[in-house]
Amino acid sequence: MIIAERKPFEEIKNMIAGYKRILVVGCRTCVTICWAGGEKEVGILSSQLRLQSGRNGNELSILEATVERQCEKEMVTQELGDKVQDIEAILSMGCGVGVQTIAEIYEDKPVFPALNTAFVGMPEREGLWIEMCAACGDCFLDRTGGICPVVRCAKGLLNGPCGGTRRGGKCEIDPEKDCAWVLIYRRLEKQGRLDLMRKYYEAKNYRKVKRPGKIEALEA
Amino acid sequence: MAKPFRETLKKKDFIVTAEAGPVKGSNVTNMVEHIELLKDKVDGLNVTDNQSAVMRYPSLGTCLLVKEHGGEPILQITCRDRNRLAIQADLLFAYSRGIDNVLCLTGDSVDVGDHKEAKPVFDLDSVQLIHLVHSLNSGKDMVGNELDGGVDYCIGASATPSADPIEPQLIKFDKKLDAGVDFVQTQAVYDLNELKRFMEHTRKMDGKVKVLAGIVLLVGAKMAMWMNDNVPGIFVPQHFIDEMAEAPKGKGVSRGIEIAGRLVRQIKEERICDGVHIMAIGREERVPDILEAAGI
Amino acid sequence: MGIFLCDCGGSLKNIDFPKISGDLEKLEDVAFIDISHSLCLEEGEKAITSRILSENINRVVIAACSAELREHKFVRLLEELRFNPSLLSLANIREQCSWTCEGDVTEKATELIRMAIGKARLLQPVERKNVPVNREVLVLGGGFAGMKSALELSRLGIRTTIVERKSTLGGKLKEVEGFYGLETSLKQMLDSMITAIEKDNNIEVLTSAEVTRVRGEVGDFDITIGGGRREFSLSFGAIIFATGYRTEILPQDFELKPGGNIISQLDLVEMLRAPEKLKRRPETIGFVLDVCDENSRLPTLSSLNNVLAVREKLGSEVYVFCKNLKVDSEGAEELYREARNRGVVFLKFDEPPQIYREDGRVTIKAKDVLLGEEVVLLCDLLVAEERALPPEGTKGLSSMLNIGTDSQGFYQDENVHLYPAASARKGVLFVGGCRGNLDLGRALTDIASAVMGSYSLLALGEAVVEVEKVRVDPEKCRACLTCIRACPHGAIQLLRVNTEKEVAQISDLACDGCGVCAAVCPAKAINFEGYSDEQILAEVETIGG
Amino acid sequence: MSMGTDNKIIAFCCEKSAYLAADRAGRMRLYYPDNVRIIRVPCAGRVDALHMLRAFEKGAAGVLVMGCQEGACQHLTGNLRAKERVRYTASLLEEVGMDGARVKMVNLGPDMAQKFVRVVKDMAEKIKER
Repeated sequence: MIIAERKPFEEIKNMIAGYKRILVVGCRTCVTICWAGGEKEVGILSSQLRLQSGRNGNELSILEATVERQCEKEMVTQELGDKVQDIEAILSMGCGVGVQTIAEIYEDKPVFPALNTAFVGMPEREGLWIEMCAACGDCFLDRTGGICPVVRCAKGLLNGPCGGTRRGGKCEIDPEKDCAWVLIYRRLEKQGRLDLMRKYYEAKNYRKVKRPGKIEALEA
Repeated sequence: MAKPFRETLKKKDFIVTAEAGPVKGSNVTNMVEHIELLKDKVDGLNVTDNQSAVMRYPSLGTCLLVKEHGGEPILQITCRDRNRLAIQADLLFAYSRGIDNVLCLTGDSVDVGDHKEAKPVFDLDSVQLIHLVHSLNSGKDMVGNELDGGVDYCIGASATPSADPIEPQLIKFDKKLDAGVDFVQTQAVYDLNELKRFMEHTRKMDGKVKVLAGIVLLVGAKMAMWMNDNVPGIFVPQHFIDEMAEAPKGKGVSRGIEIAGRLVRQIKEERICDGVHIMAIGREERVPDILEAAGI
Repeated sequence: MGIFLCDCGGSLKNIDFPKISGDLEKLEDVAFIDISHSLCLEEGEKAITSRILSENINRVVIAACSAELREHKFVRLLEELRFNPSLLSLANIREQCSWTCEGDVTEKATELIRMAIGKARLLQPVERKNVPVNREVLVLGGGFAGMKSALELSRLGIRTTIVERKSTLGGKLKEVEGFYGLETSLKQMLDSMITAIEKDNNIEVLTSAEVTRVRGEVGDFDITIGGGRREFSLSFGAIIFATGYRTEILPQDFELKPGGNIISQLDLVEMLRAPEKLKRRPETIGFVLDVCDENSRLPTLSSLNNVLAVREKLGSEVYVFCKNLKVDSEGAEELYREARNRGVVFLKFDEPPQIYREDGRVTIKAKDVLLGEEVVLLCDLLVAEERALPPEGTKGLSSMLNIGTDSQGFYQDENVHLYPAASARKGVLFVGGCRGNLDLGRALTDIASAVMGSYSLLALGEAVVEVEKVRVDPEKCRACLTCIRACPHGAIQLLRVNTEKEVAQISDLACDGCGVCAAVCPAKAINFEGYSDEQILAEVETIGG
Repeated sequence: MSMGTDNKIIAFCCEKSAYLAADRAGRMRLYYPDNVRIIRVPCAGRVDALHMLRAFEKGAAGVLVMGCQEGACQHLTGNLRAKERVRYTASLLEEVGMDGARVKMVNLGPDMAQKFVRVVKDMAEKIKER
């Protein structure tokens, strides 16, 4: 699931400086689940903006809306349709996809991102999300017992580990972080499939990851 | 003119290499001094490639200097700063200027260096780099195109005998040996039992490869502890830290040289491996004292 | 909307009631404003009754004194008048307004009433309904606590099923020798309870069986029980944990291995059962307590009992080394005095004693705090201290039911509202050892309160519930599990409601009405009628004028 | 902030502790400033950052979230969550350039009338200075 985090208020404030009537748009899907851009967060940011507007004189008028999924054109137009006329700027609390979808539909209006889209990940516990997949377009998990070296190894090595691992199997860059390849070693050893780790793997084919990616269904 | 490193590997039974750290700038005078000092005392002079991800005068440039001053350079290449195109181009250029020894490294991550915001490359890793050099040696580039004028590199790899857990390291090291390696220069070694276990493993896998044990000169107790936390792949045991701490004020370096000399002497006498690779980071001028302390 | 103001017999001098009623009458959705002198008395109630019956109003605001005193009276009155009490909004213009300022507070009183009005406008009716509940209770654990609970419940006509891991009932009863001062020996008590259970068709016993899965909420727990051969599911209204405790002899604390002449309380009990079989009668026996775990009551009671049993049956010299003997549980004080009279010597130490074996005998060396000098005792037998630990299955069960355990792994977090036997989840109760209560006396109080707790919950076979007072809107819910993880009472499950996708579902019976879920929900999908966001914000916004 | 209000304080009071303490304060005729408005909530854990921020939007100068004492919450973690949320709201206020100390978490037992009054007076004092 896409995990995002709200930008610091200072950054948001500077973005919308000079605009009076602003529409804050939340999204009910991924960013709700990771507490970044759901209806509640829209309320909180809007409150902050209203508090902010009173303080240095320029009266802001803030409108709030939340789209079912900001990455679907139909859903955006259905939700925002009538709310946009006399709006000067749109502040999207969706992920990067949401911001650009809205920007494409309402090309005459400046659209600003209120979030930093961070990674594809999962909750480790309530309120803490960790990255698990880099969407690298060429999944390698079958050869590592289900632990992704592209994301969880600081250098993304396919023939790991590097020479810099710390005592206790920790990563070179952070004594708290487990070295992905030590984890892979332990799991494959438990499953008796260490041959997978002994195999030499060619350099990665980065063609498969050409940005921006595009996938077309055959039957479409 | 120093003998080619490949011959030395075959002929000599105890090989000594040292490390020359390039300057952070373009004033090469100090480097030239170190080269002059060491070129006849060691069988090969490694030149680090932005060591610990700290930007410095390029390894390739320093190797040319070593060559010009009659030393035998060993080019170090990391996969952090260049992608596969740049690395192949550098290797062609270096060979054309007479540099035919290369140490293939993965390289430290940018997080430990002084440009932490840089985009790390890591297009290849050290094992893939060794395969790449082999394809160049066979007259083809990485994707199989014929080369107008090939290369013939003597290939080196590194290893970390004091890693814990050690098994994953050995699996990776075996992949390097399978790819074909002429010499090995290990990370800093302080516990000779670990080195012995490592050598046992290596001898089983590949009889002919020459292994040089890495010796990092200790300068002070604080520096040793700092290295344990910040320098990847180095682990100084507590007893050496205590020994350094006991050294009287100002005598830290000489105590460090004594320890290094003891290690080298023991390795040589017990024939644990085929030589040593002395890394006196920032104190290249003291390398001769270490050799002398080791009776070489 | 009907508004009733009460001037508490005219005593609230610093509130100008006519002015307030003058201001508020202008609001078009206000049908009438009555000023009464005593809404809490007969006369007041009659006024409210006549108004409500005559006017067709759909909201009531009462500005009077503290809800703590009057709310339930007003609610009962409205119920009698067939007026849904959830449409009542209160303002406290006495304790929270008139009595806390000298000066005139008419303006503050008006604003407090305006806040109550703002909230009243948004109140929605909440129906009360009877929900069927399963009257059966599951008792986990067949020790003393489990059997006693089942018997007591059966006396009240509640059917129970005992699930016991081992092949026989009894648990700790089989291990402890006797309780001095208790006429019947434990053996007899155990047998009488087992026969009573066998005869009682209200109690079903499943031995060498275990709970493998728990779903559902209080009133309808769907429990899957596995026992080797086959698994089956049963439904229960409540669950009583009586899984007892496990003891562990503390060799590592003594650097000596038990065995030979260092034994546990258990071994001593075996020995005392058949004193004649002993090869050599031990002359002196040493007990050591409080070495590592001072506050566990287990050692005191079992040791005192065993000490007296030893004196009676073996007559050997007994020395007890302890740090500070806890005699706070029932009957412990008498046992201690009895032991003293019987010639048992108690020695108080500060640092733990050194203990080492010497040619078949055990030497205990300790500095006695009272005598002030070192005492060296050579004894034939040392009875080592035992530490009570939660039984093995505790971790699995507590994660299955997502209820917490305390720092030592026993059930029930220390919380004043939950004592003595309740858990954070309604319908889940703990008794005896599994809760850290190791002696029979305390276990009996747990059992009594757990039995009454489950009886009052399930006896009628139905429970009154406020239907969807806290409701999840399936359209908005993203099933992000935040509320499920946050609910302190485990009252929310992920279920496939009538819609096709799984959404959070709050059980009206299990919900304890705290509203934490409504606050944490990132999609604002949970509506808590009576304290919904809109209603709270309506009160907040009144201050803006 | 609409200036019509003379710096009001909103007190979200848990009905099982703080709300009862407020009543008791009244019964003991303990006087405290009259710019406090008490809002009854089932548990301090019910109060959301949104409610607190809206209070400031509507001109409140201070917000108090008053819950049971730690370990005595009938809903176990209600008051602990409230504490976290107050800390979060304070950071939100700081981001906007307002003083985070304007929102405060208070733990009370149902009989702590004196503490209730003391806390209210402290907050009233604090908001007068700014």
